[in-house]
Amino acid sequence: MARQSNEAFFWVMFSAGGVVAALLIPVQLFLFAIAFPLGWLPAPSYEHLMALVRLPLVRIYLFVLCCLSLFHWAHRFRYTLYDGLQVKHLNEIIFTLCYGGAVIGTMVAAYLLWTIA
Amino acid sequence: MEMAETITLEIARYSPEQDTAPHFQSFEVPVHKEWVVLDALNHIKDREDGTLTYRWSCRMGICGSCGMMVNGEPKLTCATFLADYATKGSKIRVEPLRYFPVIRDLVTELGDFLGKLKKVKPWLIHPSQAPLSQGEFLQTPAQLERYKQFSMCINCTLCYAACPVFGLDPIFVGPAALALAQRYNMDSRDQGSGERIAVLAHPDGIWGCTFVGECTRVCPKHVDPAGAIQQYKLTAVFEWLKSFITPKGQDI
Amino acid sequence: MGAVKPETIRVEYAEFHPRWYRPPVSVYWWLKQRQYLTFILRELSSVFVALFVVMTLFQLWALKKGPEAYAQFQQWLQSPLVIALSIIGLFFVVFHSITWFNLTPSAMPVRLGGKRLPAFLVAAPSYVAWAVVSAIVAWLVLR
Amino acid sequence: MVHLDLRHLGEKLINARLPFVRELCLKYQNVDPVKELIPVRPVVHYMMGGVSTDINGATPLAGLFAAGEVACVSINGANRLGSNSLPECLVFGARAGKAAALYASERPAPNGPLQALVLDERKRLESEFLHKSGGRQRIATIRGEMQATMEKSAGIYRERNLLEEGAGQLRELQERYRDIQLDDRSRTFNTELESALELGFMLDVAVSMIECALHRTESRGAHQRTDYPARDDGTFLAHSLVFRNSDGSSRVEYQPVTITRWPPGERVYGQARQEQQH
Repeated sequence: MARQSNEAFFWVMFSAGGVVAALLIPVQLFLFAIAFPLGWLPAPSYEHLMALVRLPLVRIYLFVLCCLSLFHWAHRFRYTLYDGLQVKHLNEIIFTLCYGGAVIGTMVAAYLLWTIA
Repeated sequence: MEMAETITLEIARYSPEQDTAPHFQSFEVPVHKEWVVLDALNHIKDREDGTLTYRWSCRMGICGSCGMMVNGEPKLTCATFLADYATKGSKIRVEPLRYFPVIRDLVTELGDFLGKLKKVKPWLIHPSQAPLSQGEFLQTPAQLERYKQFSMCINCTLCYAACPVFGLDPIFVGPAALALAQRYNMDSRDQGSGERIAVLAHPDGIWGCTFVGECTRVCPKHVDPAGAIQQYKLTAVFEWLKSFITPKGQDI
Repeated sequence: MGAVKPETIRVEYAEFHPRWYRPPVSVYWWLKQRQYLTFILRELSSVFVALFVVMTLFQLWALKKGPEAYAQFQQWLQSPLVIALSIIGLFFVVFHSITWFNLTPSAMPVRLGGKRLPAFLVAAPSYVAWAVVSAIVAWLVLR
Repeated sequence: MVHLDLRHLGEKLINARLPFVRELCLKYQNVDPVKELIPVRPVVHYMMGGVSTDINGATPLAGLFAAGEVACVSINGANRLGSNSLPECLVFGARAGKAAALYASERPAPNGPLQALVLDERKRLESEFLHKSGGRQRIATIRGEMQATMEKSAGIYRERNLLEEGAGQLRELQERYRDIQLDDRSRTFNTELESALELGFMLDVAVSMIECALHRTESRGAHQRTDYPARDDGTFLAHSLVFRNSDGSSRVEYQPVTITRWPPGERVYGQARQEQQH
């Protein structure tokens, strides 16, 4: 049942990431990558953002968002590669690259959020 | 739009004794308001070409044998009217259901599918046989409602012809078989979910499904196999979590 | 437990059972049908989800380095190429949200009194939550 | 053509009370009962009667077992009550399968002479069907005429003249059947060959039905002789068994019905039914 357990775990991470990404990413992407750079809305100051990031709750929030979203990507992208490019025979490499990428990204997020304040 | 009096059917022909690949043959058939694609095929077989080969039986959406690709879409040909395609100059392309090996003309090989059906144990599993005197296993309307939708499947395999996951790797257990397993898992009279989980919660079972959703869209009986599979994924996760708190040896 | 072996692999050729034709599946199968293309685009939205995380990580890194680094980061975000990518990204992540919320009722049916709730009633709370959460995030950032 | 008119009920009532009738009409016949007439006609729903078997599916011919719609175990007299096909399949299918397996396991494998017989039959089928050329009669034409004949002569209401006329037409169709045209020479999924063999059998069954109906000078269940409207339990409380004589002709014999719990009664409706129940 080892493989079943893996799949169940990855699917839970994928689903949780799907929910988090669906609820949170559009607004953040819109604000930080479109509205502020284009001057549609006044961009928050460096100090304001630092004050926010110093709050432990905000740091936990950002960590969860990054981690789950990355696992969401890893799972979906893995299957898209299988199906879209018909490369299921490269299973092991794809598996390692996708989930490995998610793990590394999560570690980077943890490091940055731990050391930022 | 004006309905044409006749329409051209382009039918995929494959004779395993002579051909290495299918080719198309055109037939002109009359269009009547009540004629379905299957009527046109029967018209051709009866009057023009007795070698045209296809499966059919009940002619009313119950037997599930007349599924074919009609203009690239998996359809029950007994419920697909010529008139819906019959504008002037239009053609209807009839092919065997996609992703299956073809035995001849429009006939697909079903051995693999039937094997998968059997694998998910689609019958009521009850540990003890109750004596006849105890009467029937009763069920409330609410209990029936939980699985009724999944029980409407007629095994027409349209959902497999719609499923790219199955098309890319036929090892995938596939929509109808997984939905049928869920039909029994959700039945209050069944206690066999523990016996099915090994086949279902497997990389070639539910975890292979990427929720394309095409199976549900093409299902002529509104079974919603895609929904059944996602619902089972949640169940499988709970079973997986439960395996941490149940003592070892009681593997699910 | 062994894998489910497709029966089609073990073919016995016999007098009454000659060659089966196995139609090949094109590498471009996802271009052959509108619904397939929509599916692949939905799955590819995850790439933009990941790119967003990468952007956020850069943002945190810049914040950590100090005001100058953050100003540089902001400037980078203003370059036309990044703006274009952001707009495409926004399209994809919104597409992800909508498809995700719309598929929820099918994956998690809600039953009340022995009857399944209609799909839109199950999906509606997701959209409400989306709006509320977005408003809170915007308020926190813009305050 | 007879039509059923539901239009006076209106869309609302049809949707509320007859949703499946409307769906059936729309989905398979392209007819909307809200706006159009529904064509109706009697059809054969189930084959009443069949190969006579015992409760293990064994036929009088040793080694031949039958189950399902082809068989007649006679669990309910003339064999048609609602959902009889279900026990037919679930109960007698299983019993026949087990009995056939047991029969085969207890006997030696087919010997030389038997295999030679099988080979002869195969050769006959090949020469008469698979390699047949020059036929002029299409399967569908003969089948269609047979259906029309049976509809007219052996439908719900029957009488001597029509039955005899039908018997004559069937003899003619059997003659024409020898001249059928076959296009398909393939050994793979040959549905034309199947239809041809099936048609021959159907003609045999049709002849048997007419034969029995002619002999049964009474009315009972689905067999209504307008020239003999009364039921005659004295003579005909029995199954008709048709046998083929060595010269190809058929003869009808009778097998008495075993009555267990429910003796046959008269089926009446309305006021008469209420009176019968009291």
